[in-house]
Amino acid sequence: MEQIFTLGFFITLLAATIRLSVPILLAALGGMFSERSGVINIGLEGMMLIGALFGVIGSYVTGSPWIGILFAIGGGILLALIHAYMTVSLGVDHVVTGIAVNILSVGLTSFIFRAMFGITTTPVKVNAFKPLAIPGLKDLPLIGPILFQQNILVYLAFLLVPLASLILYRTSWGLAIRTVGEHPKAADTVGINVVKIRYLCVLLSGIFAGVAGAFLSLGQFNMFVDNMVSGRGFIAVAAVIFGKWKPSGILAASLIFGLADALQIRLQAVGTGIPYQVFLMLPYIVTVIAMSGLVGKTTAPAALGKSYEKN
Amino acid sequence: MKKDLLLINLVVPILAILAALVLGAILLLFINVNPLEAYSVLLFGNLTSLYGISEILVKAVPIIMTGLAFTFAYRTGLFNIGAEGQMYVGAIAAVVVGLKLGHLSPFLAIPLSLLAALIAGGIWGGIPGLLKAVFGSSEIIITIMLNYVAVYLLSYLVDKPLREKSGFYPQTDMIGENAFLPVLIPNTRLHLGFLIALLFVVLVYIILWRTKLGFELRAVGLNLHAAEYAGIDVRTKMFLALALSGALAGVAGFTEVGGIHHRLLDNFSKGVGFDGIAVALLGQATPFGVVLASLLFGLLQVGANSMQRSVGVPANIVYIIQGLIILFLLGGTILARRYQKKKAKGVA
Amino acid sequence: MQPILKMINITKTFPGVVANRNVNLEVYHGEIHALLGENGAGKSTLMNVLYGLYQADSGEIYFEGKRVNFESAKDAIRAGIGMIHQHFMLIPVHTVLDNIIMGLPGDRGIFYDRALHRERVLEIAHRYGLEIDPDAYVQDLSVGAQQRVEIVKALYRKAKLLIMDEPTAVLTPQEVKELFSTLKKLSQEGMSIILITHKLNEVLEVADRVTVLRDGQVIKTLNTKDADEKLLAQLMVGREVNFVPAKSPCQPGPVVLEIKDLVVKNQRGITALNGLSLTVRGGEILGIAGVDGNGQTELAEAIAGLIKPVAGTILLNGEPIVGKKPRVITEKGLGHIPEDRHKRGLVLDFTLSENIILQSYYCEPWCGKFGFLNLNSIKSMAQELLEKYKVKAPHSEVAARTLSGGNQQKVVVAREISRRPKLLLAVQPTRGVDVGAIEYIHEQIIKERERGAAVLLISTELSEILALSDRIAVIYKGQIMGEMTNDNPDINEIGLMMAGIRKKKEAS
Amino acid sequence: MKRKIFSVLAVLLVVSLIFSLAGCAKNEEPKKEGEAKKYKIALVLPGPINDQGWNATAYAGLQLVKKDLGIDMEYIENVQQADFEATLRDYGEKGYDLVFAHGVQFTDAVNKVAPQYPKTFFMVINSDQGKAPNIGGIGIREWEGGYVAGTIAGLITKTKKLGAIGSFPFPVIKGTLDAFENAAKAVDPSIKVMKTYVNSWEDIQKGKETALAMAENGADVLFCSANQVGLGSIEAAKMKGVKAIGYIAPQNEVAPGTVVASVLYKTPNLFKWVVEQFIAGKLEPKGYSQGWAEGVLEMDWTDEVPQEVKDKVNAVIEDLKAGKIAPPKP
Repeated sequence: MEQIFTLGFFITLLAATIRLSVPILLAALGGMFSERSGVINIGLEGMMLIGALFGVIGSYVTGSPWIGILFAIGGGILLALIHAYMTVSLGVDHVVTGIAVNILSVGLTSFIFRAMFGITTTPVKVNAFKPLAIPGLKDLPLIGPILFQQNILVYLAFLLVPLASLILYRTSWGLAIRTVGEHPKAADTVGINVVKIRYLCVLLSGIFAGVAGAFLSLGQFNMFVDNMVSGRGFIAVAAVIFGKWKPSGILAASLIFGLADALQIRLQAVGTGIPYQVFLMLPYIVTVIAMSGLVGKTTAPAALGKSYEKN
Repeated sequence: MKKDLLLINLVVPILAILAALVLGAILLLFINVNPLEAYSVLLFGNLTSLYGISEILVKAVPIIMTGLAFTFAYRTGLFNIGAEGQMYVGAIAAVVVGLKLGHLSPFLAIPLSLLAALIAGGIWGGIPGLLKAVFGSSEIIITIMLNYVAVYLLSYLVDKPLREKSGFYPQTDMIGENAFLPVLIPNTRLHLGFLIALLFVVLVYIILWRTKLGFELRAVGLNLHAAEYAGIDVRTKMFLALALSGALAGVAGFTEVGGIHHRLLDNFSKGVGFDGIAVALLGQATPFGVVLASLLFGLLQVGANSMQRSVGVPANIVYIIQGLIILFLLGGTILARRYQKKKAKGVA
Repeated sequence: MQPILKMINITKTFPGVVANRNVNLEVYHGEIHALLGENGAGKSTLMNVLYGLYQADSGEIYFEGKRVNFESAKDAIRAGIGMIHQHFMLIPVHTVLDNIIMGLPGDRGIFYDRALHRERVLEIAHRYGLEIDPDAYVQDLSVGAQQRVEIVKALYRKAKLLIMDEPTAVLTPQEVKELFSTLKKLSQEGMSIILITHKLNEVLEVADRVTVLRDGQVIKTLNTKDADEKLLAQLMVGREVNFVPAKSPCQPGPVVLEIKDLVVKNQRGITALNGLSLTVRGGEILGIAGVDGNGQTELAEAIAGLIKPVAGTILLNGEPIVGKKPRVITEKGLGHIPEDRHKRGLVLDFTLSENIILQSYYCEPWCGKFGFLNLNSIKSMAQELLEKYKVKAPHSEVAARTLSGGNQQKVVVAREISRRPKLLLAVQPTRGVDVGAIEYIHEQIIKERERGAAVLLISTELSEILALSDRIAVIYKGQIMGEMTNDNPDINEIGLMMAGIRKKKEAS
Repeated sequence: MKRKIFSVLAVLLVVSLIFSLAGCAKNEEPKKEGEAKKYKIALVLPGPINDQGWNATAYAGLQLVKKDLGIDMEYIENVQQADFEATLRDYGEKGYDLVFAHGVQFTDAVNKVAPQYPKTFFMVINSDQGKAPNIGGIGIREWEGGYVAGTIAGLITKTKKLGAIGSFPFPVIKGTLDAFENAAKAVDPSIKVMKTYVNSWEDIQKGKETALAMAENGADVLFCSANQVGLGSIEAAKMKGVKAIGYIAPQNEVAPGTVVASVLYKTPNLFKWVVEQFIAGKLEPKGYSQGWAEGVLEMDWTDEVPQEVKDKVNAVIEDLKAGKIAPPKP
């Protein structure tokens, strides 16, 4: 056992944690904006999936992963528009809409992929993001390999945390978003356009989720396979709640979920007595516990899940 | 007024289904498939043989149960998104009973495993119910989270403690034959579970509309304040609603292992829990509506397989159509209501 | 002098209700203008029209001499109008500063310069003597402090006209005093203020002019120096009593309801009933008159067991019922026509049958053994009741939602009366109901009295109180101001008591 | 309410009827001229045909049969466990001549269905059991593939540590990984093999992370038997600069320089072989098993592998062909 827990083990564990937490973090940051404005977004999973596919398509068509990202964003926006129209404009239940978005996305991605690329025994490969070592920093002992030899989307994801914080807490937009999510009527009385803010936030969640999906298909790989998101969108929803709807909290939650996953893989590789399913369950159980008492409903935006209709 | 109800209850669902099919047809044209041909198989292909029809019914059985589960909670104003997980724990309990007591008389083995599934599903639904009643936690999030916990619990059980004796596959041994649900029509798979599901349809209808408890649950769902005024203990009722809802979903697990798989497998009958939400909404959250909508979903899913076999259409098109039906139905209902309101205002 | 605001011939209707009819209002620079009227007189609607939250059906608005047409609050704010709603539009989890600057554009692009805002906010607060802490969270503030935040919020948006909707409703006397001195200071600085209120003393204390609204129409605009409480009460309440149903002389029986020193706090934790005491005997109707928001809701809910009193006793037929569950109290003989039939009284999507058994669904014969409902007997009983109480409905199995307000209320009345209660608690029994139904419901209430039930009638409609009651008590700030028999009573005296002024008179 | 929903269904049925009529009308084009007996053959797949692994190779088999034998095979993909029986029965009902069930997980269902449809021959891929009169099994001795991969890995490893990833601990997959280990140890007993199951066929990120963990633990040659998950492990190998051995599909091109050789499954040949046997009336209700000897397994080398290694591996393959090497113990 002692040979497992070497310094090297911890370093590589940490690196894996970071990689595994990035898609969760990206999607969860998007989900945070949506929920902060009062719209529950369970459709993150579907938006990630379509982002993963569109990213590959974009890179395939143009040869540039950056344009792939733009495609992924477009795909995320597409589904987000559906979600926003249903929830904000029509006032349909947010959760049910999100589920429908997910179902739709599973079918649509698989359908489009096959219609475009046919059936192959080897993957359709596209240009993807290369790891970008940051000169100087990458050679730092210990943390160099963990933190500074990732691909650009990883840096981007972590940069988005303070940026999201900045937007949420330091700007007029952020204050408007928080106001709309807490008390849409009050927002209305100070002249904030509730519908517009909610639309923008849901679209933002689509953009973030799309990038999260593209991170999987273009950042981690250079291909799309059916269902490649594998439930990470739902974990992201959990991360939003567990992170108490705050960027820093979401960062912590994503890292915890990423760590649980990374640890699970490694413990299985070296063999421990604990069934690996226990580790897989962990993020969800943690969320349930957090939801009952630890994270009271008081920390949730007060108007979360409630449609707002002007008289 | 009658005409207005007609619009929402009849015209909107039909238009929603048609619109979804039309959009699906456009996609089919993209891959050079004749949509008329594909849809004729999808919708009609399995209605020509007894076996085809029986398969539709077989498919519908668990969806009816998860649909009932969603309906039951929905009528109390709660969203149970956890039918999938509740189905899995129900199946686990049913299989454990089937393994241990499958040698008993069917008259004992079957009711006992049904009971076990009810209890297990009830507990799995009761947890979010309890958290809702005590802490006011969102039952939506908790039920979703518990879905995953159930999936991994199942995976662990078939991987380790309940793994078959030969140890080959991550699955349990077959349950005792006396715990199998008898087949109703020879040479089909239509099993007793269908009748059991119909029984629960009637039971849910009776509970909701013919008993004191149902009266209370619906009152809580429709108007919390009035329910309080009428002396109903709102929190207890919320807990009860989710626990009973979970029990119903647990029965879906029972019918699937007792009637189809006869053992526990990883990830069996995936997605049935979510289908339940769709059929409940499509069936206007009435037990009989759930049956009809489940039959429609059964038809679509069995038809999707036929469509794939004979026309070569990828089965995933059905996911698209299902997703679109839900969206169009919900959106359409609200648009229709708005239209009515506008009209009413114009008249007044 | 040009008025800062001119509203001409404003009419605003809601489905079935005319909230404002040809209303004219002028407000001058630097004046405090009171908008006086009872609940439902149309004050808030008029102000929501001005503030851009509602659109008027017809009429014109001129602000600072220019014709304006505000499509949203944003337009009104931009023009220089601030509104402080009765329910504060503050976000509890935001800081005071965030609450003040929310909705404002950023300073450098989208970024706020919080330090600058903080400084300016403090400056304004200081200038008007409004003590606030910009870094405190609103949820930690007292109601008075929250109101100061609301005022600063409006001032910070350079409001030239400030609308205050019932600003004193939730304040302590000290806070009211502070508020008034602030308002005076503001008006001296040139601010125009519209004060929505139904409290006569406040009008006289702080306003320069007053416009009285009744039933959506302007009754009169006058200078407060030409007015006194008597006049205002008359204008506000009106004199006409619609009709007096025939009733036999009162023969009071034994005491059915006895309330002693009842103290109740409302959801916000504010004392709503403050040592209230009253008794009602069998065979008599005690009418509680008073302006809305003086504890009526809490009184009714406390009797029905829906809120738990902090102190005091309630005896129903001599049995204490404080702390008992609603069902227990109902079973002890309470019939309750609740204030808001849509919130408490009916499940709108239930059928009429189901609504009719709402209080008794679990009892024989509606519910048999094993908890099964006896649908046939319920249906026939419901049908019978609908006919008996002249509810206009196609049959008993339609949803309550499909009925008119009057018929909905008749269903509630029928249900509560048919249970032959010992105490009938009728709260606003005819609110939002057409004339025919009013008459009918009044008759039913009198029948109950004649049957020997004790009736506690709580209404903000003085005419209703006068028409039905044997005795009248006036509630003000959670206390009974005075009581009198309904024997050619002095309406002005009632009006004064409703405004919180006790007539100097030897204790009765 | 009931009536209303009923009418929804009624209308649906009418609509579908119209569709079906229209569809029929369209269908009446002249059938292709086929003078020989038209065989009705179907392929039942447990997963999607674009899984770049197990199901994709079967689909390639279908295409090969069409190309070489001119027979149109039908297929159905993504069949869920709950539908195994129904799907097989459906083909039996429609009088199919030969039905391939692509995976040993179909065994229960085939055993149940086959007796009712004596005219249909059911062929279970990877099953080693036949059952008279109409159930056959045919399998690739996958362990032979694993053994060769293990030999290569054992010969090229420098760290003496190898990584092997499987999807689920199913017997076939487990046997493959065990054979991989046996082979490596046969090269050098000091070699250590890390084996992990990822519980998925499609979660490529999990595959990648698992492979990374192995590489970080010192493994310098990786091997994976889990469909798309394998692509993840190759990606990881590329990142870590270690080697990978392609499996089933020709994966040398997936990551040139990283994938040094692929053990190819000529599964398509297997389908072709069965169909040929069937047409010739020679197909027996027994368990067939094929491997290097029958030409179902094949090597795809790259220049990364030195000739001496290739020679040694080829010798091992000859031993396997000759049956000199024992399969791993279950």
